[in-house]
Amino acid sequence: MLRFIARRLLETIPVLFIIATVTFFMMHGAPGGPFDSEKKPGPEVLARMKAHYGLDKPLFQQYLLQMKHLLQGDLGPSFKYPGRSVNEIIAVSFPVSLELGCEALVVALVFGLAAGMVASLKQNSAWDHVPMSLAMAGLCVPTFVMGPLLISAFAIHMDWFNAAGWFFPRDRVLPALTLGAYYAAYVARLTRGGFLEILNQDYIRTARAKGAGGARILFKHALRGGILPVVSFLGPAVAGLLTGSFVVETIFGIPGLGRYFVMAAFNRDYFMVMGSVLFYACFVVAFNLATDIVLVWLNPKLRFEE
Amino acid sequence: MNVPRKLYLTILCLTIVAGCGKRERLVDIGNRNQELRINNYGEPSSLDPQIGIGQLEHNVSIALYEGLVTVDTKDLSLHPGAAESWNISPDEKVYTFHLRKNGRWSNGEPITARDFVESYHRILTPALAAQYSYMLYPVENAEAFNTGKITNFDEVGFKAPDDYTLQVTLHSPAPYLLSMVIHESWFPVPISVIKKYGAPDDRTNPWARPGTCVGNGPFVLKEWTMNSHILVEKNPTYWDAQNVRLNKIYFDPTEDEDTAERMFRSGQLHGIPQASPSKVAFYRKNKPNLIKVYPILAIYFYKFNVTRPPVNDKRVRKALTMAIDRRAIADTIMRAGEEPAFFFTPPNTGGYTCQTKLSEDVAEARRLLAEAGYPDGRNFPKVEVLFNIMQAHKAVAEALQQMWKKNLNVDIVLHNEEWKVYLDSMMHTNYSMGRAGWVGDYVDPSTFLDTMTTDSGNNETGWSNAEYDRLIHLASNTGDQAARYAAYQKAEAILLDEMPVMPIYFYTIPRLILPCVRGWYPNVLDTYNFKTMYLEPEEN
Amino acid sequence: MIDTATSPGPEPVEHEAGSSFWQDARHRLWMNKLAVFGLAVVSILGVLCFVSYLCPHLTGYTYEQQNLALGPTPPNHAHWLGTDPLGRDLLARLLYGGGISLMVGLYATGVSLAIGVIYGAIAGFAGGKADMVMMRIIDILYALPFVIFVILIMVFFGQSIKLMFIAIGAVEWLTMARIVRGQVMAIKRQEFVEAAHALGLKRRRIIFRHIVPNLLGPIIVYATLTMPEVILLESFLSFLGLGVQPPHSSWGVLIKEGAEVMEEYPWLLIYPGAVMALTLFSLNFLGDGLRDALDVRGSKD
Amino acid sequence: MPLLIVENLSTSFHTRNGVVRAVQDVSFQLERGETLGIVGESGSGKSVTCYSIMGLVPQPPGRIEGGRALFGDVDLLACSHRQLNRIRGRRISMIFQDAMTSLNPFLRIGEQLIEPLMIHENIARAAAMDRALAMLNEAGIPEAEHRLKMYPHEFSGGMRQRVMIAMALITKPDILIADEPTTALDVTVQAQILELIRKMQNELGMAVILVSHDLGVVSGFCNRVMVMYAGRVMESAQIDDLFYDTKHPYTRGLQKSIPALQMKGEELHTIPGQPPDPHRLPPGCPFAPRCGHAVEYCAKEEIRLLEVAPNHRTSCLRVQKENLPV
Repeated sequence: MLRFIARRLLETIPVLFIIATVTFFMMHGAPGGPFDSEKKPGPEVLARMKAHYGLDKPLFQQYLLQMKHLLQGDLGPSFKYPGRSVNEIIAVSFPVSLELGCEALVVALVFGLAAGMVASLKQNSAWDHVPMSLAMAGLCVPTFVMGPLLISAFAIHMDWFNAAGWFFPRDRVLPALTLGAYYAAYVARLTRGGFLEILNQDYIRTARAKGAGGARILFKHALRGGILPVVSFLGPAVAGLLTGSFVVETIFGIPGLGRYFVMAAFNRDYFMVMGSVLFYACFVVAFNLATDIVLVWLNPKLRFEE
Repeated sequence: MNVPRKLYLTILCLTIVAGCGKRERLVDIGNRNQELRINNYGEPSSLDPQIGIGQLEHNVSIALYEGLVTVDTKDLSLHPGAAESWNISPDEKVYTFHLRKNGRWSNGEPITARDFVESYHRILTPALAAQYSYMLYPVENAEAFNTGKITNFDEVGFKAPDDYTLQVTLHSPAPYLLSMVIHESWFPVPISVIKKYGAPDDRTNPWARPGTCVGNGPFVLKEWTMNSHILVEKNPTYWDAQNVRLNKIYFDPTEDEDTAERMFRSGQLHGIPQASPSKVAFYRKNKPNLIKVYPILAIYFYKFNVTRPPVNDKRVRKALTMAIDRRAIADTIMRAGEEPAFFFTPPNTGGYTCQTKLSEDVAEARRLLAEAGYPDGRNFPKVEVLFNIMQAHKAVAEALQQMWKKNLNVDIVLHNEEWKVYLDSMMHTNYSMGRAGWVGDYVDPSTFLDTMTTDSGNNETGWSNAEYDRLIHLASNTGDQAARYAAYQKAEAILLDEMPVMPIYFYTIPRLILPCVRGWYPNVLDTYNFKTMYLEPEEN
Repeated sequence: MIDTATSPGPEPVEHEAGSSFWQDARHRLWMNKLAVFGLAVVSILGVLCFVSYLCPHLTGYTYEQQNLALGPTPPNHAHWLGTDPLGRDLLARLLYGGGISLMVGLYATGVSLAIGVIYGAIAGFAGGKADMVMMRIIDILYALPFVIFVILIMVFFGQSIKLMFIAIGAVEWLTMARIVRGQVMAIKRQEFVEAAHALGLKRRRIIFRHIVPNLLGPIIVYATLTMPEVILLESFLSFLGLGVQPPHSSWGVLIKEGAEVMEEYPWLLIYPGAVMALTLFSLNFLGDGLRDALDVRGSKD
Repeated sequence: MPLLIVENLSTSFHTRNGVVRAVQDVSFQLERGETLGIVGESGSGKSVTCYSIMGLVPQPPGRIEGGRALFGDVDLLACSHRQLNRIRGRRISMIFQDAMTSLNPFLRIGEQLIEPLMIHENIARAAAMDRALAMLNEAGIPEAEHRLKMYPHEFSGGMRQRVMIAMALITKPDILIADEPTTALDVTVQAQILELIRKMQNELGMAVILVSHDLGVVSGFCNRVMVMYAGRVMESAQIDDLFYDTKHPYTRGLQKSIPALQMKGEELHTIPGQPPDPHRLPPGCPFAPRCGHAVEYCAKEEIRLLEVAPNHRTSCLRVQKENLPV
């Protein structure tokens, strides 16, 4: 197992290297530069700004330089926010996205697993159709519609929450619901499918024959196998959840990392783009690895094969 | 697996239950404690007034720093700021500012004329690459120093004969100098503090952060969480602290105007600087006491690439310009009381209003188009309108496209581009028609008309007119206000005849603001005077 | 749970004959009311949108025809679904936008299918080192934040519909490739393929004659389920403003614009939102139905 | 009083393609310590009969249409889930054909073994594990202690079935229902497993219902046999009576197709034709279309299981009416 993890981690290095390279050249290839603005700075000013960040050097030299800095763990300065480093921005904004992501994940798992399990147990009844229709709705309504709708209903008409912001515990509720809804819907569908398959297995019949009750069958016998598809889905999904959502963070005014992903690209904040892409990639790699480990842990057959 | 889930569930439930209780609106708390909460468009890039440029940085800077001269937002009259008084030499080339003896930095140090000179030294240092250094260019040798032509700052026209006297020498008279001095590029910065955190000419010097930021304004920086809030608190060392009534100001960086409007509605903000057109229409109709619409020094216009056919033909440009209905765009699309623009400089800019006026005349437009070789729009080549991604730009472009189609029978193609791509295309005049906007930096026609000179980086149209350049140069080197404005009139007439630009409307600010915010006045610079502002809810 | 010994249904017999497998699948699909409903909705909408895309005057208004004086009006006799702030007929824009959205969905799915199937089939069939390298590449692409990826593509090459579906397709093919590879690996080991090998058939022939037909089930199902995702992605791009060029409309553009004015002019959100949701619902139902009918397991990876 | 009395059990499945009457009007009794064999081809309803008694028929699509299954004074077909769960796995246990899929691949063997104890008895985990260990030893599994920590896929087929038996018997039930326990196993292993069941039966004194399609297996093992066809009981008798005084043509057919009972060189006997489509059972005797003795009324009259000799029942109309020798 340890060797497996070590090997996967080693494989990560070239993956990250390639991602960094692709990002670098794509970013520099895009039209427009970080210091373009509607009010043109004078040519001397522009030249000096570029020189300050080393953007006057030949592209390949810039690439080598940035790679060197990346190896040292230095993601570089932000162009958009002079005086702040990319490391600092990520350090400040990531915890916010992480918290929101965790809460959304809880929403997704609680609602998704519950709905999916109930639906699979009561297949083809109202208990199946109603939650699954809701889940489908969750998949079909874009987040940027869901968010404003929830705000309108619960923050403005009911006046239970603030319309946006990230200051008080209750500010978490609406964003977590908005962000979690899509994942809850997905989890619900996968859970239902997974459990339906498992509940048809012979060993569930064995468990029944042993006199096991509904809860015992569900949690002891069906859960492990039933959530396998959910786990496979959640691996990459969690990476996306925890690193923030542009739409939700924009609509709810949340100071998270998700906005920087998109805004950095729009601002041509080269180092910020590189930093956030690599950060995200690390997350994806880590969660894919974690998923594989969890899958092996859940499924002893895989363990045997390793 | 089960335990944390239960825990979270409990927390979630508790939060929801807590959420259902009666919520005290943040603005009510603010009203009680004199804490102002305002939306500020977006996240400031830097609170170093020499680095952070733009309206939203300005709004925070004016709370933290005070220039030599301040402006009364009620009538834009000039008042003493860090300088108690000033006098101007008869040839209008030497300005002498007398600083307050009781002026203090927020760390308690006295403010001296030396501080100002060092500040100006810093902003003009080439390595700092300060974008607004040109605001100091009327000063003798400032431009030369900034562009590296001279390296000795003693040659620049800033002198401090003693601790409380600042002498500014100009290369030629500039009657509008004081309106530039109120700009934040003229604010003093605490060089001794800046040096503690790095080189003063390093633009990434992180001194302007909570705990280390030192200013001379009515407020001091307390908290700054990116994309969350900036909190400034009353500065006890400020010379006029007893007249400052607000205790705290929260600047909310929400960029999305719909989100900001919802925050305003749910009582989280006292005011937001703008709302979407449909919201503006709603407020103007249903809640007129919450919305203030007022013009600012800004124009919305289209640029023509005069090097690219068919808009290289003046007649085509004129035809396109004449065939649109500006009133309809202002009233049905923008809907915030925008004034249709029939000339380039906003009316009454420092007393200047252009005498020449564009006309809208579809028949004449058709005639011109036919004359240019496209009778009834026949053979008119494919022309693109370039604009950056934004709902309002899109709506305007779509409306114009239909007007041109209807009135001239020409097919214009719309092309929107992401902001930086758009800027890049504009900069390289890689467009036929392009959306543009310009916000004046100070109250003088020069801030608009200077942009269209041949060597202005903001021209971008490929248009060049020697007479125009001559008139602008003439105007900026004469101290005689009447002669200057006469030159500007002539220049603008040329501009409107040659038509490298197509004015559409003059911007307004549709600001949503609660009536409990007192001492706030709308003005064309859209600037605040936090000193005079306070909160007083109506009794009911 | 009826063990097979006790319920000798007709299925096992029919499985043996290839053509009746499809007949049987069609029968099962036909019995699934939701899937039939989905198919019906998608077909009707598709035809409507397509027709109005071809002849824009169908509703009496074109998608771009404005009436500034009219402005936004709620649904009424002249404009069945109301008008937008520029006085354009929402129904016309909705149908035209539907044409574009569905087209983006179809083409992008097509692109993702083309890349995914070929890539996955080659990887699965080649096996060994080549397979490992190819799957590694997919892992790398998975780790790229695709939002930035799509934004960069749209920014880099300018915004056009063609580009949009290529960009989206280029992002969506990864999962398809994985599924196809898995299927190929599984099928490859089955006897009929080994028999073909033994008969000395050429590789390419084996791939296209024997493996590809057996892949059709999962591919059809996954394609049906990819389309709604693509349409949703298009709406996200529209949210960022990277959608189709104005004055064209798409469902994403309409919903984005509608969401901004949902309190003042709710019909501008309700109708496009409802139609898009209905379409996505239908496609999902259809996909689920196809999955059951074609008995495809784990097609969601 | 019999341990289990099943009366007129009818179970059907309501599918999209129509109603399948899987079990119709099945009655039998099981005495304490007795071994009952249920024999029939695939689809004859023998397994569904057992599932119905155990409450394992999935509902829907399955439905118990009628009848009673009295275990003591509890009707297993009508009692609450709670009541049923107190009986299943404690008083009545069941083992299945495919031990591979019937064991939970995600749980350790030990965990699964002790489950009946954990459910039905107030017992500490450690004590339950000790019992499980003892049970595995009884079931002839070597290195039992080590095996407790292993997963099902690490066992061979025969070993798995031994585990199943140990698991079923760990609560010392009154009845063990064995649903084709040896079908999936090698012949040598088959015998071992049957031997194990017999051994355990002797030790615990329980009754066994052995379901099999193989009359040969049943004949060597059971006291009494019930032959089923198309959901109905064809004949039910003591094992000797069934062989030497056969009262149903179908039973005769089955006997002839036991390879071991045939002469060398003789062609292997098969019953001509196919079992009827369960959706469209023919009227009258379901076996009539394949029966060499069928006459006109066989295909018309409703069949009933009647006692034609002491403890010997048949549903063959001709035997009932004409005492036809088969």
